[in-house]
Amino acid sequence: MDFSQFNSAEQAHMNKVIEKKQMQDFMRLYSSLVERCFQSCCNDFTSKSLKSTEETCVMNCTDKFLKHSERVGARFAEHNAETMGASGSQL
Amino acid sequence: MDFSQFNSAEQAHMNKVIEKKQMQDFMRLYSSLVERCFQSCCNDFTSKSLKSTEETCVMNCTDKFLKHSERVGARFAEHNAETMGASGSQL
Amino acid sequence: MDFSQFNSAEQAHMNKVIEKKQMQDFMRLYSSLVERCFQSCCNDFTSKSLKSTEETCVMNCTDKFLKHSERVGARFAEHNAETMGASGSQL
Amino acid sequence: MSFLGRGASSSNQGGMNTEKLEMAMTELDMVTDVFNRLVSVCHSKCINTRYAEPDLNKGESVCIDRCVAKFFEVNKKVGEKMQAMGANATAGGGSSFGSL
Amino acid sequence: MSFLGRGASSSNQGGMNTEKLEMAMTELDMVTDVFNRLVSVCHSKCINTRYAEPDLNKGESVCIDRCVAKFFEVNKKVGEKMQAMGANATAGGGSSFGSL
Amino acid sequence: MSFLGRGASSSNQGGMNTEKLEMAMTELDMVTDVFNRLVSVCHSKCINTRYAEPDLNKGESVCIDRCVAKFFEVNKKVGEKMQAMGANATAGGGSSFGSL
Repeated sequence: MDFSQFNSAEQAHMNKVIEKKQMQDFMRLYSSLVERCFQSCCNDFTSKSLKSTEETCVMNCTDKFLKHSERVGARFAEHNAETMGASGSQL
Repeated sequence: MDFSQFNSAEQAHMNKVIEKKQMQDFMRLYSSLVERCFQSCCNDFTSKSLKSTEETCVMNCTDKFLKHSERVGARFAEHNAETMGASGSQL
Repeated sequence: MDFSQFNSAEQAHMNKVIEKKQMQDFMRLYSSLVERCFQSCCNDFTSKSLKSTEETCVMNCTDKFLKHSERVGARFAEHNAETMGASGSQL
Repeated sequence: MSFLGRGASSSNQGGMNTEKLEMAMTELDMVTDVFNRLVSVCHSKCINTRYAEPDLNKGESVCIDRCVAKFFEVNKKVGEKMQAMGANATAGGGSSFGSL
Repeated sequence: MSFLGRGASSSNQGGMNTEKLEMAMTELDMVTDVFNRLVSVCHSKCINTRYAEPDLNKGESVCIDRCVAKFFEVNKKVGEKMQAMGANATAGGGSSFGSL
Repeated sequence: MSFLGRGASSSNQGGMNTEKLEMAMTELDMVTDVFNRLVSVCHSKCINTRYAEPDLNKGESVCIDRCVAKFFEVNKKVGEKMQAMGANATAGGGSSFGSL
């Protein structure tokens, strides 16, 4: 998005709002990741503690999801840069 | 919903809020439609460009979803009208 | 969450906000419950009225979901109490 | 979130009864939420996702009509059930479930 | 919700053009929403959920790149389609679909 | 969205520290979000969706208890992992993952 037409009060305010939003997005990412990896990795409820195979699965799931997310982000940014040309900053 | 008890300042404000909300809802509809049709129609990732069968599927999916949504909306409005009787405006 | 450091104006405001949020959460629970039980119980669309087997299923689904939700809530609260120790109130 | 920072005298600003407006907005949000769920669930019940043609066929159209009717019946039953269970005590005594 | 209680002169407060800021926030929300859907749908298309190893393998990596490219193509097609159908009349004449 | 239009001196209005309230609300939203996901995921793991009876049977009840315990263990592991990866740099240095 292009914030270059904003005055400094607007930019400062916008930055605060974006920071807040990033915090919320991070929290959302975190809980969705827990849900996703739990859903994929935990299927045995004969005991209440994580089995080592489940734990390994959860660790790999977390790792892989973050790498996946990063790669999607990189392609997404490239696409935005291409689409919008050289004008202004993109998300 | 019945807005008839609102004064004019309230109605004007309400209209602005509703307009804004409709914009957001439309955006949400749009991105959910892209996700839905992509999910249903694209299953071949041996190439990065849309195949013609995929494109046809996406076009039909879009068309059909909007017609579906319209029909549900019509039934929904009828139901609301019946339930609430003749009093006031419904969504 | 620990609200003990809030002054009385803050606590009063917080209570109002929480009350509002509970209302919204309840509405969200209600509509998600309708969706969930409809999805699980209704699969015959040769007629527009609920069959008695579907109705029984919907009633059991509602009952069971609320009991499930309550039990999860009880375990959740216990966990929070353990994690946070004796300090302050938890959700 | 949106209620923070409005100050104590928030119930009447600029000649508007904000409590009433907020209630109307909450109702609007709720109706939108129900509608979106209805669209989604009836799509999953009635629409063939092979997408061979752009129009709703006869079977799909009839299915949609019945799906909506049935959904409202379920909505009513669930609302009555929750009222009977007193579960709606939480909602501040709202009594309009089942009528949507 | 967030627009209630701001009073009538809400379009200029504290030297800020709030309308412009709100529009920017709406755009930010929309981009975030699209990104989250993209992450989720490409995960379901490309990632093996047995999670035998922590790294993306070659096949998954290539699949992700193609998935994103294809998603944007679908995004463009759907946008054009909706514009052609006039469905975006609702959106207050926005004309930027397909470009995201 | 809700932070627009509050003006620059938003951090103290009507004798309230709004920053602190906002933080509390964000925490409340997060806890609610986690709880809803927990309810949903344990329902999918433990509850038979034939709905032959209205009560939780013994097996379902035990499953729920274990499901919640396991979910919190996963929550902790994921939090530690993300902290180790420095992924939480984005979150402004929050260090409370895993404790929820």
